[in-house]
Amino acid sequence: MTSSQSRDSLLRTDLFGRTLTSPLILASGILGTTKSLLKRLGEIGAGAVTIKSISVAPRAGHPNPTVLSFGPGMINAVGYSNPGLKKACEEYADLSDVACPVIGSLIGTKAEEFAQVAAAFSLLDFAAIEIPISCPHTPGYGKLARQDTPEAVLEILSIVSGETDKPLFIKVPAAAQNLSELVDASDQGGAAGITAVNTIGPGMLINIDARRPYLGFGIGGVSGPALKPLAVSATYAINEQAPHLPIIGTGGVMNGRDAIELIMAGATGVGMGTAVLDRGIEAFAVIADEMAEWMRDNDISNLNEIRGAAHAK
Amino acid sequence: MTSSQSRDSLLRTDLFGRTLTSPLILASGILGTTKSLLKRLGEIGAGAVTIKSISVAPRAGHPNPTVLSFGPGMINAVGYSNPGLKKACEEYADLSDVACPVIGSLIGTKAEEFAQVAAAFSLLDFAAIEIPISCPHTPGYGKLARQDTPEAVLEILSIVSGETDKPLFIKVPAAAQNLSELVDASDQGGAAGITAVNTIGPGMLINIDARRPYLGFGIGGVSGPALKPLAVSATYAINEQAPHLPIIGTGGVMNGRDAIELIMAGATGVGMGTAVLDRGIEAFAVIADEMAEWMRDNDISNLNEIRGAAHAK
Amino acid sequence: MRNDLPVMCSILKRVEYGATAASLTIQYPCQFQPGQFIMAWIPGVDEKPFSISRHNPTAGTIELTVKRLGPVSAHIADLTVGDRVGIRGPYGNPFNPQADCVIVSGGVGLAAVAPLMEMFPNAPALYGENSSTQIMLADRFPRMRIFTMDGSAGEKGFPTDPLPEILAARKPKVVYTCGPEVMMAKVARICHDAGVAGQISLERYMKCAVGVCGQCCMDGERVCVDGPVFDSERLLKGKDFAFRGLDKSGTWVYKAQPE
Amino acid sequence: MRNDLPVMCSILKRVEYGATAASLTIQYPCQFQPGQFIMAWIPGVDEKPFSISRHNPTAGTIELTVKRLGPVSAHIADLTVGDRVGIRGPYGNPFNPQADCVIVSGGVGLAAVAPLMEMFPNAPALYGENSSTQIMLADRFPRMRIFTMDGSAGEKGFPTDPLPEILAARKPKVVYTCGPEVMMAKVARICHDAGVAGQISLERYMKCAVGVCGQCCMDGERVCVDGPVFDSERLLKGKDFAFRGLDKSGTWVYKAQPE
Ligand SMILES: Cc1cc2nc3c(=O)[nH]c(=O)nc-3n(C[C@H](O)[C@H](O)[C@H](O)COP(=O)(O)OP(=O)(O)OC[C@H]3O[C@@H](n4cnc5c(N)ncnc54)[C@H](O)[C@@H]3O)c2cc1C
Ligand SMILES: Cc1cc2nc3c(=O)[nH]c(=O)nc-3n(C[C@H](O)[C@H](O)[C@H](O)COP(=O)(O)OP(=O)(O)OC[C@H]3O[C@@H](n4cnc5c(N)ncnc54)[C@H](O)[C@@H]3O)c2cc1C
Ligand SMILES: Cc1cc2nc3c(=O)[nH]c(=O)nc-3n(C[C@H](O)[C@H](O)[C@H](O)COP(=O)(O)O)c2cc1C
Ligand SMILES: Cc1cc2nc3c(=O)[nH]c(=O)nc-3n(C[C@H](O)[C@H](O)[C@H](O)COP(=O)(O)O)c2cc1C
Ligand code: FES
Ligand code: FES
Repeated sequence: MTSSQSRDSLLRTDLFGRTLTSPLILASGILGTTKSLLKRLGEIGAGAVTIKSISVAPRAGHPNPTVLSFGPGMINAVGYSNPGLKKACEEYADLSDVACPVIGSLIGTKAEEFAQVAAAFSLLDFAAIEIPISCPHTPGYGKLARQDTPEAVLEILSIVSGETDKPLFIKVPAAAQNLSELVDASDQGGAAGITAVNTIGPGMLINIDARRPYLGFGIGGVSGPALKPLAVSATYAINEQAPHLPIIGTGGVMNGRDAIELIMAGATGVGMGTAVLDRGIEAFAVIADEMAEWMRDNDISNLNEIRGAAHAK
Repeated sequence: MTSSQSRDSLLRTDLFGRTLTSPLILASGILGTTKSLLKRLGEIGAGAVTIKSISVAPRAGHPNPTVLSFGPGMINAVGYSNPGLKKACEEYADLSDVACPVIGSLIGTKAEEFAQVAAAFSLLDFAAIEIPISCPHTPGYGKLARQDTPEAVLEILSIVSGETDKPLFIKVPAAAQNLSELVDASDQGGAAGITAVNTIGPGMLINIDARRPYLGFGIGGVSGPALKPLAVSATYAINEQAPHLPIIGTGGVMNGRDAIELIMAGATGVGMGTAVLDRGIEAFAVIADEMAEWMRDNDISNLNEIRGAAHAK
Repeated sequence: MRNDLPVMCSILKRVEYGATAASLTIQYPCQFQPGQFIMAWIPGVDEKPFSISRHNPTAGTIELTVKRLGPVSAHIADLTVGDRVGIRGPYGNPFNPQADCVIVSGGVGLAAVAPLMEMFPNAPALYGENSSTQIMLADRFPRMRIFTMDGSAGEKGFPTDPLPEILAARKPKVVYTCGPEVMMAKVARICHDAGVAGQISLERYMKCAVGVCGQCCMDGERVCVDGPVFDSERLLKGKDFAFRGLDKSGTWVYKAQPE
Repeated sequence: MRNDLPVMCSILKRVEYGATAASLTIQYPCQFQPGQFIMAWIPGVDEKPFSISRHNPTAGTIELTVKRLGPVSAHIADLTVGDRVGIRGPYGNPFNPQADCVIVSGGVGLAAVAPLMEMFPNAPALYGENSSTQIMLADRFPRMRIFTMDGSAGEKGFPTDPLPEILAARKPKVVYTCGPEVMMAKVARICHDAGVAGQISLERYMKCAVGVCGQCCMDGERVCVDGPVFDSERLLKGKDFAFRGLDKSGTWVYKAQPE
């Protein structure tokens, strides 16, 4: 019977109080610059989409090159370019024609900024808000501003939840030495879930003929296949520690097997970014098909049957 | 004139008071299990070789699979298998027939162990001693025992330098949030240099058909091309912070250009492990040839001319 | 995944066009189809997209034709023989080349259609600049019709002026165009009215050039991989063409409206 | 770098040999040369090297022949049709196959030379076990000469007993051997005395199987990639053959000396 089940019924996923048609979620910073792109991704079949992170003031970001593919993955230092809160609120004022839930991504350098973005986002039709505390290459934010401590997470969560009732996801760094403390802080601070992981960094690649780092900013974060083991490991550890917290496992998912791998590690949603480079924008449909095919071949009728399956019993 | 310079004269490198015929150094844990292998690597042309890390008591290590190649790199959780200090001292009692300097790698779980290994190593013909505080997958050691803090580094250095006058290298983790503190502590503690970096982790890969992590230990560390950006970035940052400390840049070097890249980031020596998989054990000769060729093509007659060349002026 | 890092390439030749522009021949063996572009990197400065204006597969060279508009383009246009520039690519969805065509370009848009003009030397080629000092590639394409707004060279007026007439007379299969978006909008409407297909090469601010960053978005398409060449009918149906594009920060910048 | 992760493969067939051993036919399409081995993984338990005792490229199958010696081999020998086992490989430097040969095996060493025995059915094949209950692959190789120490099957004695005589009579180009190291040391010396080349397949404790971990070292060579097949003359010149090998921790374990 299972073998004829439709893709949607196989992949249906409950997350932040919504039912997604697929666990595959566009990760923040990839394509999420305009509503028209979100709309296209929704039509292709993304389970949900995350917008590119928004700060109060507009940011031009780092000079180019900002995104490069180097073989084992991509390295990027976009530097949180974004049009600022005001323009973002105009862009995302009406999300009714985006076919899937939209996640707002919120960044700030200090308390007032977090509060301001959270308050404005609260009025938009975002299904959830994601807070990256983990960017390895933007001064003032994430790791470079030591937002990746349990104290900072508690503070940010308390500010943000003072402004909005939307479900909050903390986006944690890869290979974090203090991951369990960050998860505890997220949990205590009332986060609805965890996104694991951001790019790993700081990373640098040098063009030896130019005698210069390739990236305009010098350092950046690594995504894609190189990152997958760190995403799987973080997802596994978080799920082991806090099984009640849904996880958007993110990092290096390039095909259906990778997505199932993160779900077996304990993820509920599966974030994808770099896959768009290798598999095209249709990745959200193609990889969903691959997942469904594996599930049919293995007589799985629902992702809940295999979620966390890799955990030692 | 430079264009006919011999490989040895191009690549000659001063490190820990010795002159190496090449900056290419066998990284710890790869092949360094027996004197016969060190001897072979010396004959092939390694600039120096590092033994597999040694603890006081023998360790069987983690169950297999312990080392797997997954595309963007290797993932390993060997678990510091080693014959223990007594057998190691027998194996390395006479290093006179190893053609290049040998670096002893020393691990411990507590003060007495560090002291004991250091005292015994002090009597052997090691050119330097490397202390990894950064393994991401062996309980009791490195990151899992929080040896990657400035306090721990200072303590370990003070114990070890109480037992030996040999030059000490602290081997730091990849993508360490506290890298600059670790470098300060190494410097204050009297380290002769830094090895940057160890594998990045914890990482995990799951076989979805088996519904189990591939590695016997579940989690491991990632080496090879996936790691290179983190090695380059760490080397660059350490060189920027403490230009007087020689660095053995290690991570993802697979060809001559990669080795030059680490030198331009500021490395003096270049560690190699995973390259042995892709380029064979002859990698230490082949990659040295590639370096020399690039140097001749670019009219470089000595590595000092390009060391740190990528740093913004 | 592919390794797609910029490679430092030598400038082999340099031709100047007055004070405004230059063509650079660069050693960079690659596969190329007309309409594609590369990313050119000046280490420590910036990296921007430029069309390949000529491809010599035998010599392993490409040519860029660069107009000085700001610091990056000026830096590139100033490169001299022996200098090196970082190149990655080619990228983008090319023109679909058909011999029975008309080619219309304005300003440095000429660079993008030059390989088509070489491929189809008998097709009518219309090219416009503000004035005679800006004219490029005239030696290479002696038969192209040059238009200047001030009449200082060629015919006075816009390259779009004779287009309706040419379409009516020749009924070509397709019109290729690259240039200022107001001009291309005009071409699109003329094609629409004449019932001729148009292929339009767009410019947007680009960062990744590989379809990942979302910077070059228009109407939910990515100019870098879904374009830069689009069907004119498709563009007329959308709302961003000749209307707006994202700047570096991702803010919409509204274009001068076509009159 | 290659992706070389173990793939879960189904057991298609199982043949038992008394209580001690079994042959398993496994779905695993691959390239193979006689003498190579794979790593077999029981998830959650361990992973160990096993020779490919038969290769069917058309069916996309390999066969392992496994003797129950400890927990891992027992687990694998107990797998039944429909079970899955993780496989990566094949690995290692194969035999150099020459028809004019003699093949000598002892115990489960038979697995490593079985593909050669299939390739050269007319070559003398000598195979030894302690007793009749341990005999494997007898149906597949009805012409092989079986030796048992207790004389319970075949000829009483060691498979090396008739070797000097056979070499003297046939003057073959090469002797292939796999089995207990004391036996192979005997073969090496007999070959040396007869002036015949020997190719010896060694076993050492392996972890990575790809030449990286240094676990399988002998005389500065890695049994997994430089071997497992070595020239007998090279082994006689070294000092570790039939003398010592590293255990799991990297400690030398000294072997029973050849008498
Ligand atoms: C696919 C593609 C192909 C391209 N091919 C070429 C090419 O072959 N040759 C070439 O010279 N350029 C080409 N460009 C444009 C090029 O990438 C740069 O945008 C341009 O050179 C300006 O960059 P800059 O950094 O020097 O100037 P900026 O600092 O970006 O701009 C300087 C000033 O010029 C104005 N300006 C920038 N671009 C334009 C424009 N297109 N029209 C009018 N005013 C403008 C700006 O508003 C600003 O006032 C192409 C762009 C794309 C997307
Ligand atoms: C290249 C290579 C090819 C191999 N091919 C095969 C094969 O085709 N079939 C096969 O069954 N095995 C083969 N082996 C051996 C196999 O990998 C295991 O070592 C063996 O099955 C024992 O593993 P275990 O974990 O079950 O027992 P362990 O727990 O390792 O050992 C159990 C007991 O058996 C003893 N023991 C282990 N190995 C041997 C031995 N070789 N001779 C005598 N006593 C031993 C141990 O000392 C111990 O007392 C091969 C090994 C190598 C390196
Ligand atoms: C070009 C690029 C830009 C990114 N920008 C952001 C961002 O603005 N905010 C954020 O939280 N994460 C950002 N990330 C991280 C991704 O959301 C994601 O966590 C990471 O890329 C790992 O997933 P992947 O391997 O599927 O790409 C960015 C990643 C890339 C490659
Ligand atoms: C199989 C394996 C075993 C390792 N064992 C050790 C070890 O015992 N001690 C240590 O300091 N580092 C160990 N490392 C880390 C390496 O020394 C090196 O830092 C890392 O592999 C990055 O270099 P590479 O990319 O060239 O392999 C090991 C790495 C691998 C792949
Ligand atoms: S420039 Fe990044 S998507 Fe087009
Ligand atoms: S098993 Fe690792 S080197 Fe042979």
